[in-house]
Amino acid sequence: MIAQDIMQTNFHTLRPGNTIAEAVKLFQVASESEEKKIFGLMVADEEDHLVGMLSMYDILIFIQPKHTHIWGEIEDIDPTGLFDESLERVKSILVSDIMTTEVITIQPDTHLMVIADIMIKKHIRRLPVTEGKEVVGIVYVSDVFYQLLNKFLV
Amino acid sequence: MIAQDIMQTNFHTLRPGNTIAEAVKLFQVASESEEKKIFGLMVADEEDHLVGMLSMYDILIFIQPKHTHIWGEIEDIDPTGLFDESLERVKSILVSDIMTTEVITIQPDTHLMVIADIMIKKHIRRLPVTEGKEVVGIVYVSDVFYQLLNKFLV
Amino acid sequence: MPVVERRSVLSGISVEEAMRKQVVQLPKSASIDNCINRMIKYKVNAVLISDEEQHPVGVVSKTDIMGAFYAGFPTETALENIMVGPPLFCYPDDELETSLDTMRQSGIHRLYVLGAESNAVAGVLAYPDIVGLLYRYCRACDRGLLKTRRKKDEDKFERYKVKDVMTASVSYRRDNENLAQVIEGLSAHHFGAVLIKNSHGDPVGVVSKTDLIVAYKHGVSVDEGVEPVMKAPVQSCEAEAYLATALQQMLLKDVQRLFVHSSEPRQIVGVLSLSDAARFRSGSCRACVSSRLVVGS
Amino acid sequence: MPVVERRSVLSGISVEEAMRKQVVQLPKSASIDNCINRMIKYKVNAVLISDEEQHPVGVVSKTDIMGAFYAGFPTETALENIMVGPPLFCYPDDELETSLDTMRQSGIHRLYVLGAESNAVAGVLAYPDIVGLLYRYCRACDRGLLKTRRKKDEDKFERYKVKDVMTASVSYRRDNENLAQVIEGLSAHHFGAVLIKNSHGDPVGVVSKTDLIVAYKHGVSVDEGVEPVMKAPVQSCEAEAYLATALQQMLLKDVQRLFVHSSEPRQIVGVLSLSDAARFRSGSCRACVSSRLVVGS
Repeated sequence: MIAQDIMQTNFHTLRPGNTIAEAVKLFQVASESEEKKIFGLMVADEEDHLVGMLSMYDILIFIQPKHTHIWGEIEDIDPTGLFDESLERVKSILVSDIMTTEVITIQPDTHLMVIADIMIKKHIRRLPVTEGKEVVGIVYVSDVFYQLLNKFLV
Repeated sequence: MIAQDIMQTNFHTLRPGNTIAEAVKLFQVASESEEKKIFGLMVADEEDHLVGMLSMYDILIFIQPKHTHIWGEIEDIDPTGLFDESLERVKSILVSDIMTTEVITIQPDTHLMVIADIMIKKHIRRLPVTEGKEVVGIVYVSDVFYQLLNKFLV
Repeated sequence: MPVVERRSVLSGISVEEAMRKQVVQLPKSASIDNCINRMIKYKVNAVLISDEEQHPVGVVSKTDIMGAFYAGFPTETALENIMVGPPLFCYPDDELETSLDTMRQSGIHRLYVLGAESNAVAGVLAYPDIVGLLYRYCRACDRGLLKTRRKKDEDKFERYKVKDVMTASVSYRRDNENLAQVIEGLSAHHFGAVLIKNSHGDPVGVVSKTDLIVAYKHGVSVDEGVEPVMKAPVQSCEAEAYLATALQQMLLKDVQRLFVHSSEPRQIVGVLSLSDAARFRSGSCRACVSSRLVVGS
Repeated sequence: MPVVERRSVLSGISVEEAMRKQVVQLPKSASIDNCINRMIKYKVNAVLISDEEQHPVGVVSKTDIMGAFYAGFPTETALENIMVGPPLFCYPDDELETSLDTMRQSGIHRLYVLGAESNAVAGVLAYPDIVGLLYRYCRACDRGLLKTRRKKDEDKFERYKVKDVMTASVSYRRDNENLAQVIEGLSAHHFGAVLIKNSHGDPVGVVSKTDLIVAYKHGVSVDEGVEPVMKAPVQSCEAEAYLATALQQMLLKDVQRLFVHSSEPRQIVGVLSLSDAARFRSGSCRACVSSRLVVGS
């Protein structure tokens, strides 16, 4: 059992030049099209070479006001509306500005046990599968989980 | 915008006395019934008091053979089949034996910004919502994400 | 969320209570491009730089990056070429006020906090973070702004206004200048942002160091004009506004400074930064100052 | 995955290369119940215990937990009541062989590794982990078992067998005894598991320290019988089997020991643990030993 047996080949990617607003929309499009919640997307350039990853966390870290520790004490303001101004302020920021560039990848022939080991040790939920520099798929922890534990399910 | 506005009230829980095999089955049942991939489940006792959390990672960490760093060098064996024996060996292990007991919880009136702050700082994807000791819901990071960023989606 | 109620002044607070525990670090071999990525994502003004053995050996600030932009360094340049070192440190048990004195005397904007035991970097102390703390103490104070707002008749305390704390000199550049000229202006005045005026002398936007490093990362040249890079409209408040209100505005909108206008909005008379407010070093009303005199003496 | 090819012997390997970087730690105020949870989840035989200032002050092993079970401590008991201290340390740069000597001489099963720089705990060195390393070196060896298996005619090297390395004494208890008696047996012999025989003298199962601490956590009493707790069938191998084959079986099945039988499977003649194999301290074939003599002299 190797990566290419369990990788998803139907995946969406972001471009490094997408704005954060475009990225948020693409998260929604990807979630609807792949019929599951998508927490992280691969970022690939025009030649489909992997250049980074962007997760919901990356966007939340960036969008969240820095001094959030005082928010809990503000009962009289709904901060949700205040995001409008933040969003205006960050419209020049691109996916490449906040994406994670140190990405661990696997090859199509990487063994299932090795994949599980990487996911556990590095606490990663999804691993891009590359052939040379090109992205050919993505392996999700849930697929590894059910693959390894399907004996439990009979 | 507070926890009770975005929490999911349709959730599954494990019992501390469930075996790991039962837990794996419940992950699948929950995923199918809630129509999304479930990575972590709350563990509640007979009185619906929260006593822990169990994630797919917890199960993988436990099931994965300890000396996995040598697996990558074993080309001639398919380790998937070997799980049968592991599973046999661990059948006496219960959810309470490997669940995480230090669980951060929020109240129904916890503010959305505070929730986002906890999720970012602690890198948590789901927060149980408790009223007294009783579990009344769960807030997922994806719901926080879309709630905060819905201005991007119009 | 617990509200801080134990004290109403900063005296006696340790560095540990005020520091930010998240310290953004990069190895000295990392690129400027990568450093800009971290500054934008984590909204920090400086990144701690470490050597091969994970020892902190320097700091790269937005000012340093802006300098590299001006000097024409490619963004692939390693951080060791532009870092300033060594970093200055304090300890978690240090008195906050003593550390603020050190910062003021050394003319630096932040101190890194060494774990008392392990010698690992445990946090960072910077002015804007202290403002958050001040704001919490203000809110918890019996005689603070929000309480008095509710009980108007008890409002006997004179409160500070923006004009009392702001920096009253404002540097500006013209909207027909290029980025190199804007950088020159920013470097000369040690401000985090510069006002942009049009040919009629009206304020039309602001360029911050953050805007400049983003432009640098996006491949913009310093010879290009300021307009595509500047942010408009100008985030501002009135000189007569209460300091606490302005602070709240900055914290909520997540901006590091507000320009200050007179009763005529187009007339900018000063700038109020989070750092100014923190250097001011106490709560935002006389109640806090007087209680501090009692407790501190 | 890279295959280790630089060396074929352990000489010259540092602790850092052999240590496990994941160190399971708990505060001394944590409960025995919580400690058992960590031992089961992370499959470790001991947990490092730290004080309020995060200093490592002791170790709790499965043996200590078993003792608490025997003594009738409630599982809510804090670990500080049963921990053994202080922990013994080595450093990442230490020679692996020197550290193994220390372990042998002190009669301990693990050394914690202090980060050379930060004084924080960077890893742990235990026998079973070294076996994994040995196995890798064996596989990478030119003259190793797997290569010779492929080219049979070149198989000139005599290989070690299980009987050469196993512990030839086996303690057992009867299946009609209770857990307290099993614990007494385990304590007397310093083994990680005890064989259970029926009234005919046939081996019917095994009770390990792990099985006992799980029973303790599940509220079983030491007065209860051994049968519901023991694992059956007995994991075993033949005395004449090659050591490398037995090692592979243990690593793949994730068991810490195999009982060893003669040509008659019901006749248990010894026990082979991962620790035995690691104490043996070289590869599993004469090729490794002879090359080690050359390199090491």
